[in-house]
Amino acid sequence: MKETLVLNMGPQHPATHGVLRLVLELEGEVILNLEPVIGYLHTGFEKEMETRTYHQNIVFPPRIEYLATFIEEQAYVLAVEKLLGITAPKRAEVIRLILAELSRIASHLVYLGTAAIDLNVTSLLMYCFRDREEILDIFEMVSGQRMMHGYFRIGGLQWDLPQGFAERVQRFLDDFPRRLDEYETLLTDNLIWRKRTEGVAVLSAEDAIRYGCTGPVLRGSGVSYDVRKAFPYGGYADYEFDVPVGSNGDAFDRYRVRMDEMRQSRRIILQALRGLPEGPILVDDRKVALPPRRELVRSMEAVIHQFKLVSEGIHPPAGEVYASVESPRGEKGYYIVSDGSNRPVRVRVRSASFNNLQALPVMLRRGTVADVVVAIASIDIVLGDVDR
Amino acid sequence: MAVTFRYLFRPPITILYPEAKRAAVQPRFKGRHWLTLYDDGMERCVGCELCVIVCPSQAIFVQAGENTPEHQVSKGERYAADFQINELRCIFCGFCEEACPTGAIVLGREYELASFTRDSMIYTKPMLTEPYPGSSGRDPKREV
Amino acid sequence: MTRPEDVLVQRLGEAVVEQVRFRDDLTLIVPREHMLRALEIAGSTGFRLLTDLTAVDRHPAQPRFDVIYMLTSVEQHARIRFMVHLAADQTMPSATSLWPGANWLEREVFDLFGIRFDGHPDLRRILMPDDWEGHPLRKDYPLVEEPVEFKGHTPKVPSEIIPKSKPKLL
Amino acid sequence: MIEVAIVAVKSAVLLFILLTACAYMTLLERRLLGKFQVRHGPNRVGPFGLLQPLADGLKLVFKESFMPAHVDVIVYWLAPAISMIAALFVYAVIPFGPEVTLFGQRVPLRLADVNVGILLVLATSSVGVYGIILGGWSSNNKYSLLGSLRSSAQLISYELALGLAVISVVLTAGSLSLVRIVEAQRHVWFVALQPLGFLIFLIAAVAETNRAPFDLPEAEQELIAGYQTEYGGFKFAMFYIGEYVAIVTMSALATTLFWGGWWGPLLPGLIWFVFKTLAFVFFFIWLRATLPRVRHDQLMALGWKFLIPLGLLNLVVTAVIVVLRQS
Repeated sequence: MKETLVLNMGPQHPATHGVLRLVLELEGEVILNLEPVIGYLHTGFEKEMETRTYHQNIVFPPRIEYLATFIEEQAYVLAVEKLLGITAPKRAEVIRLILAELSRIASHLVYLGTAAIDLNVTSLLMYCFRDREEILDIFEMVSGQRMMHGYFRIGGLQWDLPQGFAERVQRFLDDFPRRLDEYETLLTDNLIWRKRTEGVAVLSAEDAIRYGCTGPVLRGSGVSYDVRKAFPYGGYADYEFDVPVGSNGDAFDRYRVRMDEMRQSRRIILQALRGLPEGPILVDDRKVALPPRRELVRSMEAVIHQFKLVSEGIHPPAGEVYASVESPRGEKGYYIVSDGSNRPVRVRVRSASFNNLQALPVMLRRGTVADVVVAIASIDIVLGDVDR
Repeated sequence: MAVTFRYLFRPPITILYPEAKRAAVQPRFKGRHWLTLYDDGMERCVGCELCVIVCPSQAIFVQAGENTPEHQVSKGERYAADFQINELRCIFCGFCEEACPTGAIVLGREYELASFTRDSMIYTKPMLTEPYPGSSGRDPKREV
Repeated sequence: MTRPEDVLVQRLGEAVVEQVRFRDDLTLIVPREHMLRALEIAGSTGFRLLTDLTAVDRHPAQPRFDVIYMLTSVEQHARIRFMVHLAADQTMPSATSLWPGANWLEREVFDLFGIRFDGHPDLRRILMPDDWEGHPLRKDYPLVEEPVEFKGHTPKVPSEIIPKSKPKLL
Repeated sequence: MIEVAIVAVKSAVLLFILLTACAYMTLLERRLLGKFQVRHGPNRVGPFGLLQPLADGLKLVFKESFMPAHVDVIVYWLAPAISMIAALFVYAVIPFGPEVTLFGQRVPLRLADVNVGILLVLATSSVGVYGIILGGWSSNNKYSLLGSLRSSAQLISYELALGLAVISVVLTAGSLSLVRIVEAQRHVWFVALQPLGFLIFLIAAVAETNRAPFDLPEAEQELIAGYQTEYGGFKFAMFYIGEYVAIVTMSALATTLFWGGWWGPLLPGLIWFVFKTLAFVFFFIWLRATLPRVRHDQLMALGWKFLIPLGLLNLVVTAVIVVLRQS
């Protein structure tokens, strides 16, 4: 009989990207069995969202998944709008799209930095965070907060864009490809990086679908499924972009897919900036959106609407909807059940990380301890998203 | 390797906090709360409790009091006799600012809100009210 | 052009008790005993991706639970939702034989709603600690709240500050 | 009598310099890494953070000396000591410069000129690895054990390649004494004669010192500092000194064997030696800031399938050339 070593990796471990615990059964350094244990960050967001109004719940999505904040808000807001049967004005939609794509870049940069530091490329983390900081500065400029924005509203946005927004984004995007190339020189052209990621954590397309994987994990395996293309939402149908797809389904392919996605995001933002329409940023429906502030001093009616909307909240019709967006980690969906009251009966957060993480044991069949780190980084989990 | 070598000669991007602060926070920054005044020194808050209701983390407490001709505090019938914000509960979402019909509560620019006791983080009305009109950085003559 | 949903509905035939269409989302209500078969048919019709598996507690209405399966066709870009009405004492057949990815999803539903899945290989709690009592997402599971600290006042607990309005039925 | 005194004084001075240098290397490394990563690095304690090593050292010495349960007490204590002593011991034979005259006494800038100096260096640096292995084993921690296992595997793979590269130099110089080797480089540095040997030596040296990208025994992201996991306070400091002194050693060796030791125009020999050594230390840090870590099976493959055959080839070619030139 062979003796095996059972190793508990985490929940406090530098490379598990949060409080993830892995129970590894090892023979030497080769993994025989692996079981992820989750739930250390379970905060009961779904339950809490049942106790608050639709408007108040806007604050939860970016806290569930704290790397791609605007995409989260977008997902929730779109779900509620679908429930109400309204769409945001065109300008609001485009602004949301720009911010969502910036979020995607910001999130992928965190992936890149952490994936690199998991393989001890310490410098890249700082470079990535430097770029991410610039995006967060733009976010702060727009919403007043760097991460937990609370900027999207049901039916539109809180404010219009500030002065100088387009120039600032443009400046960032102008410089961005050069930096990406620099990072690619550090990693893609690096023999050790390729050796560490190519053929590691392989997931076949069939397995990826059977485990419900989405996002770069699924696309890295060669399945071209992107919610932005498959079920266009929020105006994505109007823009030209490609969906990068890998072929081997290994960690390197996922890395490639994300790198290319950042370039595609840039392409989308540039198109959107050019075609940014003028117009209102909030629907003109007093049952859904607050009246403009300048009306509050002049019109008694506006004040009454304000009081009514704030103190009672929005009353969507009874029914249930599912709306999803393409988050940097995969399909992020909100399934909202309404009974016609001002609070949802049930908010289900379909998180991509949860499903993707489930495929980890498959990826690491007969892998080594050193591969675990690569695999986790390549799934790019956010534990807040997994445990909710 | 050349890439990292190039970086060796670039100036650092981090700042030496706390000696050097961030150049300026954005005008929209959501920081600590202020209760603003009109330029004649009257309080804007009329004690309507909309901020209490909208706050997702229930960090605000308001107790309304009736204005009397001898004791006129705000420009409405009522005023906030007590107004407290538990800054530890606050998530700085800015919903209160948006809900306030008179534009009384605003989120300021200060972000250094650390303290040693929980008690000192419950801001009371004297701490929240602007010392003089406009000291929070908002124009006291603005409409809402 | 026939849409994949329609093809599926046709193939399912009698198994579908009711079709609900709300805001372009198609929900097929299927009795509990036909569910596994229906999922299998859906899988072979092209709905290969089990996007989500979750439940809703309708307490105090009867039957109490809805179990929801959301399927996506990756190639044909179509979605379908299955719903099973389930009484509090009933169990569901496990879908893990069709999708290994259903494993955790079913564990989560078990953990948060207490719905048991027959034939699940490893039905344990997943998000809550192993020795937790009760199932948090059930409507009769009390929300434990504390009023926020203020000086000299004790306000209402958070969930009571905005009163829940009466449900309006369409 | 006076010779003994001189050696004693030299030892003390050297020890002091080494420990200080090692402490300041941590600062240098952190500052440089900071520079590489476009940030500041430690700058709070003293001007430019110059007192930081002192603060760190004091902290480590005065820290509570804890011991986890179930450790093998004697080995647990012994391991860091072995690691540190072995690392320091190498300096007995490294020549820093030519002879200088101090107070009317001719003082060679070395502790001893052993005629098999290079063997001593290789032998003691291998002993240092025992510290790591024993430390990992005695800690009674799975991560530590994995770390020390990796370390032993690494040692076997790279000691050989290192040895082969060094032997080529020895053949070229015709002596095992480090002083003679340096003297043989008066006109041509061996890096010009032995470029392949130098490359092998460099890679093997990085692996030997467990530095990035071959820092598998520590591998923070995988093994949570590996063999050091259960160490703290002064015992940890000993490991640390061992590691950093080893880096200086390898840099000094590279200088001695390939880059002409103290030879250099204009400046005194000692300064050239220090300068060259520092250049290598800088190289080590630069590597750390840039390269990803290799996996242990890839590391072994590199060692066995690539470096050792190349080293053998290099050795054979060198031997043939040396014989041809003599005849």
